[in-house]
Amino acid sequence: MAKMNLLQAVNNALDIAMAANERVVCFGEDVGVFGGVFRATSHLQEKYGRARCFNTPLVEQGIIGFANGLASQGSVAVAEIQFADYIFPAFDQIVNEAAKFRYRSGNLFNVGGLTIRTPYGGGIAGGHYHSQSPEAYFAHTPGLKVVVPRNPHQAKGLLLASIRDANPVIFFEPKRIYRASVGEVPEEDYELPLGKAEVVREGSDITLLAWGAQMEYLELAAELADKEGISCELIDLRTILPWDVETVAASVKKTGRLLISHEAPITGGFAGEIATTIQEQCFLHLESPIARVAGLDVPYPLALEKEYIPDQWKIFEAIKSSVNF
Amino acid sequence: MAKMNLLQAVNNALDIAMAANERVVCFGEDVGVFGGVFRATSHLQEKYGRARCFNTPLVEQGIIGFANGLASQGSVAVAEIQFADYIFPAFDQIVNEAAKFRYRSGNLFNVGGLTIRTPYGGGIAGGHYHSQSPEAYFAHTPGLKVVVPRNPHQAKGLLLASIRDANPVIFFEPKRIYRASVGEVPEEDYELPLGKAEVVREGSDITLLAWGAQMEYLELAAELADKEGISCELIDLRTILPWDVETVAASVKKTGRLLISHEAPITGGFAGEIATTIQEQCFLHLESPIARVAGLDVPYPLALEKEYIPDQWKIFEAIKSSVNF
Amino acid sequence: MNTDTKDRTIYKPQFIRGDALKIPTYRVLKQDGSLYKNAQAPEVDQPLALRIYSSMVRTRMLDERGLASQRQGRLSFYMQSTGEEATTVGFAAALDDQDMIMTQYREQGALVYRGFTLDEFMNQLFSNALDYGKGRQMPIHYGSEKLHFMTISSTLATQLPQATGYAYGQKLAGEGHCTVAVFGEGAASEGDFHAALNMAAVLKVPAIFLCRNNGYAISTPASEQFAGDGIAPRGIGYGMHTIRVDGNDILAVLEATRQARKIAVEQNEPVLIEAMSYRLAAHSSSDDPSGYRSNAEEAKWRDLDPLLRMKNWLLQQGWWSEEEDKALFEADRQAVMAAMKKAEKVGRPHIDEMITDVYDIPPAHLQQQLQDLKAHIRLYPEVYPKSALQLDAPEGVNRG
Amino acid sequence: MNTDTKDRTIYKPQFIRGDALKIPTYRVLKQDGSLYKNAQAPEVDQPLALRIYSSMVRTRMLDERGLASQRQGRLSFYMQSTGEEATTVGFAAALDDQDMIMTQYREQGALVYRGFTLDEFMNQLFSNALDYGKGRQMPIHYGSEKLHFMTISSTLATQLPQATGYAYGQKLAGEGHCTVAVFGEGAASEGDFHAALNMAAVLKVPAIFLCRNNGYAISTPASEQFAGDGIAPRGIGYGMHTIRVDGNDILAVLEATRQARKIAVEQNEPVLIEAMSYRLAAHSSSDDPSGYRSNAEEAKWRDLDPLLRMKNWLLQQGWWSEEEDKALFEADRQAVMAAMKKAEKVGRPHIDEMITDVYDIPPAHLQQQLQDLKAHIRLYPEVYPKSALQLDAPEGVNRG
Ligand SMILES: Cc1ncc(C[n+]2csc(CCOP(=O)(O)OP(=O)(O)O)c2C)c(N)n1
Ligand SMILES: Cc1ncc(C[n+]2csc(CCOP(=O)(O)OP(=O)(O)O)c2C)c(N)n1
Ligand SMILES: [Mg+2]
Ligand SMILES: [Mg+2]
Repeated sequence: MAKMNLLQAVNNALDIAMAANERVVCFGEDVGVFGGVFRATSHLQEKYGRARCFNTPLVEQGIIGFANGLASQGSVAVAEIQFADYIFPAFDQIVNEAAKFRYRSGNLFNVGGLTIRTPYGGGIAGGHYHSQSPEAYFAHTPGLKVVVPRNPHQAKGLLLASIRDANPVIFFEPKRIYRASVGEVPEEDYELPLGKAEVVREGSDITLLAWGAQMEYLELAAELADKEGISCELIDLRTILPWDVETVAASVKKTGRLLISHEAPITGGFAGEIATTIQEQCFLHLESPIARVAGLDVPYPLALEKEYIPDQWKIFEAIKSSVNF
Repeated sequence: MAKMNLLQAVNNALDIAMAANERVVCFGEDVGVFGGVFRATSHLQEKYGRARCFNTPLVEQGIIGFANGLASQGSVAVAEIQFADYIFPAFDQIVNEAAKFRYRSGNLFNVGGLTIRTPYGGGIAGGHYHSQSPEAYFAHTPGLKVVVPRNPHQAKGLLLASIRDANPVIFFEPKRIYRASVGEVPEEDYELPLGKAEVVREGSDITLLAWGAQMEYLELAAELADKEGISCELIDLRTILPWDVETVAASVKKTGRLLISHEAPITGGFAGEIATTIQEQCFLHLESPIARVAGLDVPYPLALEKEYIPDQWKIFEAIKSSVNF
Repeated sequence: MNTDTKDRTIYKPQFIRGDALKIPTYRVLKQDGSLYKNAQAPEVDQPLALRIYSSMVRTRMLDERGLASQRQGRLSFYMQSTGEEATTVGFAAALDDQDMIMTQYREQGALVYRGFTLDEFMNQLFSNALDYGKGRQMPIHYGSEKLHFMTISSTLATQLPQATGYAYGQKLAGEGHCTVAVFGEGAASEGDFHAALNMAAVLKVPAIFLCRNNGYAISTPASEQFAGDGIAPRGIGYGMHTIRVDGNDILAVLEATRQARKIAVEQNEPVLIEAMSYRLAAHSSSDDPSGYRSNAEEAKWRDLDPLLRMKNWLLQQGWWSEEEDKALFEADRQAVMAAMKKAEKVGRPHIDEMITDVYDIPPAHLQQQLQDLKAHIRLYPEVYPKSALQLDAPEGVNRG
Repeated sequence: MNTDTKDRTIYKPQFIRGDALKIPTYRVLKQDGSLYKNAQAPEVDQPLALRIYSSMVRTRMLDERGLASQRQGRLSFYMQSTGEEATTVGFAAALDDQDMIMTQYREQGALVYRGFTLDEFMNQLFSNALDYGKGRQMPIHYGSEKLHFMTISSTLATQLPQATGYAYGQKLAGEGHCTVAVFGEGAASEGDFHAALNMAAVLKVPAIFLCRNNGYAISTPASEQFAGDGIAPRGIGYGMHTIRVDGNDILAVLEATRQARKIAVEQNEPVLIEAMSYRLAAHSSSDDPSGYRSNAEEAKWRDLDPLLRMKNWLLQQGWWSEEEDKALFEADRQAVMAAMKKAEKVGRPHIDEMITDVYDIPPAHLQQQLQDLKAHIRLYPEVYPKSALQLDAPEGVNRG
């Protein structure tokens, strides 16, 4: 075990993946010599050479188009999009191409070797274009997997699993806690399962569900609730698509209540999908409406960021409302 | 009043908009001399000249980028994307630019004059890339309005309102019923309100909600249900964003049941948003789980299209399940 | 900066005009089958010449019958490549059969040349259970793993950056293969075109970008698509080896592509080829060109028919006769019709194929959705008669 | 087809090499302030020269103080334009003040030239209630409707097709204005660049595309951004008037842009200008260039300082003295610091601005969300102290 922050865990996972399989190739804007603007790819070019870790020209649609082609050829393509806010020029290559590659060819060709890494989320004074959480856009797209880790240990295991998964994966990295989240991480090669949520804390009164950086607020809110005698069960969804209905439904059947929190604007966010599925599966168990604590329906603001964030206080209030319904 | 099909109604609305305001400009791939591949812009170049109705080069991101600039200059830009399946290369210009233009500039600049028209939906043997219903992707984007008409009368009134609305609007045209949907349409200039759903049929046992071409299946299903003595209230949402919570909630409070249908894949579709909001607002009124009848979570298939479609039989079965819950 | 401006300084503000760079067209073969005075025929022996020519003829017959059966309502959709066969067959003939081909949709000639059988064509066109694509895409979206022909996607130009990536993988693999990406002059307006060519030049990949400049993108003439001298000068802008060829001249296309391949594979440098031709047919079976272009214009190009040109050359070589020619056309026409009849009789893909290949393994929610769908079909067998019949049958034999 | 290939035929397959088209650089002014032998100074009188120079100096001082206060923790972020002032001020000086300017983010020089006040700069940088952008975007995302300067967006190259559209609107309006879009050589790799320039050429719009080729895109050197001779040859590919200028040469930039504007406005034809310069500072306050380039390289370019070059020219003209120069720098430094202090004291945008401007009128759901937020803030005033104070105050006075 070693103490690592989330960035180091990502870097370590990439290092291990590249060492274990020479077909793994990492690329993106400033990913080469510089090691990425967050330094997630530090030293990889030094270690594995320019052919396997390199800068691309500044063109996201090209990066993902290139990655699709490279993956279809049989290489393992790990593409970085510098900020999740800049993934949209590549939307067509992701949604129309990567997601449909295997299906449309009847499995003659596939881009299972593709992983897209990208830092997402706010709380870093990034304004509209360095703060977005676009996971829901991709979660409406059959053929993709969407993964978000909450801490260094999860990041390493989930990223290694994503790189090796036989399907295209978008791996969203919570940049607010890139350095702040520090923890023990096994030094060896390990994978955590995709498509499986994790119950990180058991409780009996209400189920709290989130992913990525938002898990921190959930935990703080659960502590606040604890003090009021409300017992919260905490679930980290980890994989947004395909998501683990079973684990969530089992928890809600037990607690009778569900609160989902994400940073993205509330309307059309992925909480809607979860809530709808759960109200269907757990209708007779629900003691109060499923609650959402999410971003407002506005572009991510700068000066009013603190007010925008679905923080522990908002979650705590929603917990109380749900329990007192 | 005149008998028109949906395409003619669209063409008529564009004609009226261009005649009434010389700053209205229509453009897109093949929209000039040819009048668009579906002929929605027929004769507009003849009538209003090449400067106001013209072909663009084949580049969707350019078409919408151009449209954003043109609208920010004060023109009224009506851009056509040939198929909604091809709107994704323009995703960044829509989601990062059009949607945030006013907010990010503190209202110094805006692209309120922008309307994007695009044919959407399946049922025409179009396979993956001539069948998609991508409305949910845009409905997760504050700053946009998203509108879908169900018939010629609605198409004309909603399109005129969209063109004149002071916000960027994506106007999805149900191409399956472009020619099949025929009805009386007032010849004069009129607008129908954005952001307002329409109760198209009153009923007491269950509320059925959809938009666009899917309304046809809803009506057929309601007739089937009628024969079994189930009284359905039918609502056409018309505007997906911002949507009319009030009308839907009022209906559900009356009927106690809600079924939502859309053609897009179920996971992450807009039904999830509606259901979640309604379970919150109508929790104590709901007599059964809110039901969704939607596309499967697969790319739109060709040979198995009939099986894929959320048709009246699937809706009818879901109605019965809901009523018998 | 790799722009060393030292010794190229001007002291007056001279703008370079857009038409400063005129790219000439490489031609070998005249329409009458003779060579241009200064031209030299590439090395082509009789078997290769006949393989090429018969592929062009078969492509023509495929297209003739394809459209006819669309008109008869047997096919839902078809796209002809008439007039462009010298380009689409010619480039394929210049390649190693292991080189990857990624096309737009009007390049059936290349597939014919590679040996895609009529049955394989027809299974795709009829979306039957034997279609490698499992009936999921519209007609003409062919693909063949064994022939190194990437399954076609309708979204224009997306294959171009993919070709750059594929070629990069080939370079890493070091087995001496290249990728050829083919696209229309309309598709060259897409952002993906720019991304692909620039990245290919910077990352030095063994890729050939072959633009079929056939004058139209559906109804949009090239004059409303770009203002410069076609697509070729853009290659120079990217710092890429570039050539323009007469796309109706089989020998020019063949030789240009051969040399392009040599550059790509030996130097790991991409090449841009612009093949000038004309889309003689409608854009697709859904299109009617009479609304946007004249018969006279079409007639002018019909006179430049690439099949005729090659036939004339073959005749002059003494490798071919009018009788053989007639017989070949007729035999191919019959063969195409026979294959059609056969494919029409094959059942359609199994309902289980609705959810396979979305992921490597169908996840739980998709299995549930399929199960629900099947339960529904059991309730309404008359609404979904074809799949109702399949419910209890084993999954179809449709893997290629 | 507008590619008439008739009289330009070749009979041997000659590939044109990527370096076939070398575009020279237009220069007027040497570093010592004298003109090149064959060069001619554009018409510039003393007042204009001093307006230009003082804008360059102010830009330099803004950048110096901007970075310093980021280092002090007063600003969250800053981007310097050091080394590129001749380009960013020079192009603005060549325009009509009504022409629209759409920039990337490193063009504060143009805004200074147009008369954006230090207070206006500071209000944006400090995201205070007087910021026209209502504190919604990161520092340096300026905009001014009255100065015809489009609010900056962080997403690279998106302003380019927008400039094409804006210019199209100007052409329709027929008032003789044009649009200038400025972007980096890195941004020129984006698909939007291709879309913008091709559409501009085809639709014949009065737009000037000005590329600041400063050698780097964050850490990525131009050599890993493109393989050709910079950005200029692409203009030729699009059939567009094109020129390359020494971006550190104020007179060359001024004259090239003046003539470009003439072409744009009089002929309704777009123009591409590539200005060769160097990003002397770090990419932004978050960047440290020592990881990817050498001090020696930086030093070489520091010797080509465009301010110094212009000052030398002014001195030679007898329009300026070292004393005046020192005084100007010092006065500007003081003025910037004073404006900063002032802006820091202005309160932040009102909480109500959270939901305005998403739409023209806040729809019901946004009003509800704001109401809920305010109710929450009332519960936890200590968590959101600044907005808690605003709850009962009237909305701020922050419209420009
Ligand atoms: C991204 C995208 N936009 C639009 C279309 C619709 N479309 C299909 S073919 C076509 C014209 C293509 O013209 P060109 O590239 O010149 O090829 P050609 O048909 O002439 O062979 C268009 C606009 C599409 N398939 N994909
Ligand atoms: C679409 C997009 N992708 C990536 C970024 C992140 N980014 C910001 S600036 C920059 C480099 C831009 O370089 P260049 O265009 O050369 O301008 P310069 O900084 O040299 O002035 C990058 C990659 C972005 N802002 N937008
Ligand atoms: Mg074409
Ligand atoms: Mg740069």
